[in-house]
Amino acid sequence: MVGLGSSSHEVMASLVDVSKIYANGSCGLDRVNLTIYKGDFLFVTGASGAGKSTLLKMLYGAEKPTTGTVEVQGTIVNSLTGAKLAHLRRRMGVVFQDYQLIPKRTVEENIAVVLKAQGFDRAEVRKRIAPTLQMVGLASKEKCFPEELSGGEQQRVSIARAIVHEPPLLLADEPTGNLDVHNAWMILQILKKLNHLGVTVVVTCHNEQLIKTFAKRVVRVEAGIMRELTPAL
Amino acid sequence: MVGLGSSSHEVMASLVDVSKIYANGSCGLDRVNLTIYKGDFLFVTGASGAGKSTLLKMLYGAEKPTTGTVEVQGTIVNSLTGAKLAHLRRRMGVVFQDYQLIPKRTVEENIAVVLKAQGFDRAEVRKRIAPTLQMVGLASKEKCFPEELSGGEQQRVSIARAIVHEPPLLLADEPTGNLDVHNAWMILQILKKLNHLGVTVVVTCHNEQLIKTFAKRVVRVEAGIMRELTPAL
Amino acid sequence: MIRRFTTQSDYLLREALIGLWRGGWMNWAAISTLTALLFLLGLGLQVSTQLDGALAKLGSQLEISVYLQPKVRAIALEPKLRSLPDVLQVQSIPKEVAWEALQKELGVQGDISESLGGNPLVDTLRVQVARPTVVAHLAQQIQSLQGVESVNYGSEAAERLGSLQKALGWAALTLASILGISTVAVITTTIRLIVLSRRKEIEVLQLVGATPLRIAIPFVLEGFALGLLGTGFAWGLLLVTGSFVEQKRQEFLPFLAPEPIHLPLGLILLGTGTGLGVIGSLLAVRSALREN
Amino acid sequence: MIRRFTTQSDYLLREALIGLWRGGWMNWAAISTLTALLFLLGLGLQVSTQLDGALAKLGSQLEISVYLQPKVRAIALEPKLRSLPDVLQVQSIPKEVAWEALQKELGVQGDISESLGGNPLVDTLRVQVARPTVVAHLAQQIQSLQGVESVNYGSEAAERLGSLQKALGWAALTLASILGISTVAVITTTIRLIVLSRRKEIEVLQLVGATPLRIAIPFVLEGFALGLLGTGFAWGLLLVTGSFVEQKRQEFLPFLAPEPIHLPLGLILLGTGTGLGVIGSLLAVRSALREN
Ligand SMILES: Nc1ncnc2c1ncn2[C@@H]1O[C@H](COP(=O)(O)OP(=O)(O)OP(=O)(O)O)[C@@H](O)[C@H]1O
Ligand SMILES: Nc1ncnc2c1ncn2[C@@H]1O[C@H](COP(=O)(O)OP(=O)(O)OP(=O)(O)O)[C@@H](O)[C@H]1O
Ligand SMILES: [Mg+2]
Ligand SMILES: [Mg+2]
Repeated sequence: MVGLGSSSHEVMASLVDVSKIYANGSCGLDRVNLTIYKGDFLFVTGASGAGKSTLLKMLYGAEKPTTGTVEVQGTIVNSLTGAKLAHLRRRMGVVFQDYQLIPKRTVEENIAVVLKAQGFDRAEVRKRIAPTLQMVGLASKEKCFPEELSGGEQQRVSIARAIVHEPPLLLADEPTGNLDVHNAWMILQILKKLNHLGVTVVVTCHNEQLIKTFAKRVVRVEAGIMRELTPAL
Repeated sequence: MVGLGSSSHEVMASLVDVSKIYANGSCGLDRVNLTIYKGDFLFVTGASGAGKSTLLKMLYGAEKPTTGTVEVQGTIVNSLTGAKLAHLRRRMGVVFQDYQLIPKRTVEENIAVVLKAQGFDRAEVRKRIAPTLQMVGLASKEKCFPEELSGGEQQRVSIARAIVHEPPLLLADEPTGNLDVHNAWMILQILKKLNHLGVTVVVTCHNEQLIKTFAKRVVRVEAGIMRELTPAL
Repeated sequence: MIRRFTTQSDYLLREALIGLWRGGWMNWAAISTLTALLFLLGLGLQVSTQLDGALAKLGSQLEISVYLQPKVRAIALEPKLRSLPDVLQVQSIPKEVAWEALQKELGVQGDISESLGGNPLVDTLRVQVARPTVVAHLAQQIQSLQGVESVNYGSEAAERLGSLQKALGWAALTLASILGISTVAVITTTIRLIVLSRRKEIEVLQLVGATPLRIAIPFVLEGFALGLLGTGFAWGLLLVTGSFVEQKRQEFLPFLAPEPIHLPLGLILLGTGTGLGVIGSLLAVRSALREN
Repeated sequence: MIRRFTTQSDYLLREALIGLWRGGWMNWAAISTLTALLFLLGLGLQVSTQLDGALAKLGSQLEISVYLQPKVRAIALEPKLRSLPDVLQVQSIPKEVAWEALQKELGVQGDISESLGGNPLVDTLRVQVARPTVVAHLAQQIQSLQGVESVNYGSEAAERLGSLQKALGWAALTLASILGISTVAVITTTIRLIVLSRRKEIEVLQLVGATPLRIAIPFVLEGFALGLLGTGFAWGLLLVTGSFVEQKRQEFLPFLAPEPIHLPLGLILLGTGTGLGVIGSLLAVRSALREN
């Protein structure tokens, strides 16, 4: 890994000529080319429905590209399924736009599933959860069920789950959509710190203020077509 | 109704000494007093988990106050259930923070349920849906299912459903959380126009920019305690 | 008002249909379990009436032989026996006839009664009884009549058939109640699960101001339709099985007259099926309405 | 590696238990339907063996009377008859014995055979048959033997019992297959619905990098546990019903020896229950994994 917090020219992920047409004919992405380098802190902006989430879904393999090639951490994601896809996903953390929390499990358990899936033992799991919850300001909510949390609190649980296993690649889809300015700032500080520690971070975000403050690299998606706003360094 | 777009001194809704302690001991609201006048355009701000959604839930009767009285459009909401609560809800529109769309119904059907529940006939229903979807910029998505929409598009469906029956009271919980600046601006323009037509609007919002631009009256909730920022006129 | 009513009924019916249509495999699950259980129920009822009929028939071929005292003539007792309850038919056999038959059987030429000091036999009567369960009792009654020397009713066979019938009655009752209970359990569960899978819909409808009644009606209609379909399939299966069994019967038990599958059975199944569908839906939707 | 394995088994077991615990009424629905159906299955099997036994017993009391030609002696044919298949016992009745009995019955004093020109009767044999189904065939076989004048085997009764047994065999087979099919349908449906209610969990687990196998195992364990519990309850119910039926039997059918509920039946139910639980879970979880 090259110097903390700075992009190297090692490739973390790349999309080559990727298009995505959904089954109902909607266009998600239109011939997108993007290279994400190790250590990048990349912001993706664009109007609602432009294709930002689709871009991230390509990277974590939730949708398959209609054409083109998606490569992440040296693996072609296109046709990955089952155990292989699972193993790739363990090497990334994802904050989902709709949180994706398990309804009947407590906050603690929701975060633990990631660690358990990766084979951490119980002591290690316990050791990691408390500080992570602390970090996102939810120390007192560990025994709550998702439906007992406010929108922003649920969002922060999703963030905690994405970073608890210290993945080398972090994908965050609107991680601050339901957060007040103070909390949003705090979360982005955390992401920035992770980036400094060598984690590659991709964030979709609407908030111009936050982008201005934190972005090192920004791309904009417009109706599926991608444009680089800040050139990669 | 007194002059378009200006608050009268007729009361639309009021909370008197309302506290809400949830079953697990969390404090949602702490002795809140608030009077909402007809024609108000009220913004509610506050940190994540402060109690904004709880305040709105009191107004549409999704949660009962632990102590105090909630009155909306001349009806005490506290102990309202069944058909009576349903009739009250028909006289308001609510944008839910988590959208609350019906998964297996198309956008069109999701919006139609409100009208059908109120006994509009089929021609009337059809006549109203298209212009409302047009208004929120989703004219082409009427046959889509919610899971085929982006986060922001779902949010706009929820907004369309809240305004389609032209309710005299509109409650919107973070209606722009997943929207880009342009769309957020557009939505708030719509709310403002409705307010001008005499609709009382209560919006929770984090975005300082938007609040500065649109607010006529702002209250802030902090850990359940409410404070008036802009005095009611 | 009337306009409003027709608009609403239109919506409610449509919603029920859409619900059925979109329910997909969940509906098939409900219909198929309902079918299976109603079929079993119907089968149980049918088999029990069938067995009842068959046993009654076997029983009706049973008879009591009544041996009279030496000087008493059969003709004298015949009317009395005929008047007893559950007696189907009475046949007198004068001792002369019996003696002739015996002699023929033994291959005796000429009349040997003289060498025996007269006809050694007595008059007998054959009494046909309606139901096997009463044979023993009736025999006892006849035994106590004046002029009767002894009775013989193949006691073992008659009793066995009678108690077999009773036992089968018990078994049928037990089976029917178990099946009934499982049907209720399965159908409530299934409909509850259908409601569960549409809980979000119920929640949203409540939030946008639909009254509980309005939310419940399409589900109840759906439950009714599921019950109807389940009953229909079960009835069809029963008819098919019936004709198959009838075929087997002709092969194995040709002496039993068939007991046709009759309409009352269909009505029982229809009532059970649709009743369960409607009640199941009501309970399920009510609990879902409460939860939100 | 071993450490990893024990950690994972620990998690998987715990998750299965938590799943069971949190599943609540859904589990009870699954267990109760499984119980009901396994109970019916067990009952069906038990009743069919019971009836088989009972009929065999009734049948074994059947016998063929063999009347020999005037000059042929019973003793001569006895070994031949004994050697035939399905023959349980053979009893010779010399004509002298029969004649004496007849004379006694008719109340004749002294020997009248002289006046008849000798004993008019023939030697007879009574052949006890093992199974009612073979009586007719055996009788035919005996009829064709040399020295046999005629046979008599109460043909109707024997045939009826035999065909009743065959028919009951058919009915049992049909019922068992219907019950089997409904059990499979209900259990797959129920487990599929359990999985459905936890679809979000499966989806999330997939999204955070759990392998399909790891996701499936707790569900399969749960299915196994449900099957186990269902079987246990069904077995208990069967024992209770068994003792109840036994009581009724002593009341109504005291001549039938009881056929005790035996372990193989339990093993059949156990296999069916747990097998269905596991297979149902596997299929359900696999389809859920596919969908996401
Ligand atoms: N599963 C799907 N099936 C069909 N169309 C889809 C699906 N998911 C997304 N789309 C469509 O693809 C386009 C891009 O969606 P995407 O979710 O990527 O937007 P987005 O940029 O994330 O928007 P937002 O900011 O509102 O979340 C939208 O027009 C959307 O309607
Ligand atoms: N159903 C519930 N049961 C228990 N506690 C709850 C429940 N709903 C909310 N709370 C708690 O009450 C407090 C206020 O929640 P509320 O949803 O009103 O916050 P909010 O201001 O809307 O926050 P956000 O901006 O994140 O949506 C929070 O601490 C939350 O954890
Ligand atoms: Mg998105
Ligand atoms: Mg909120």
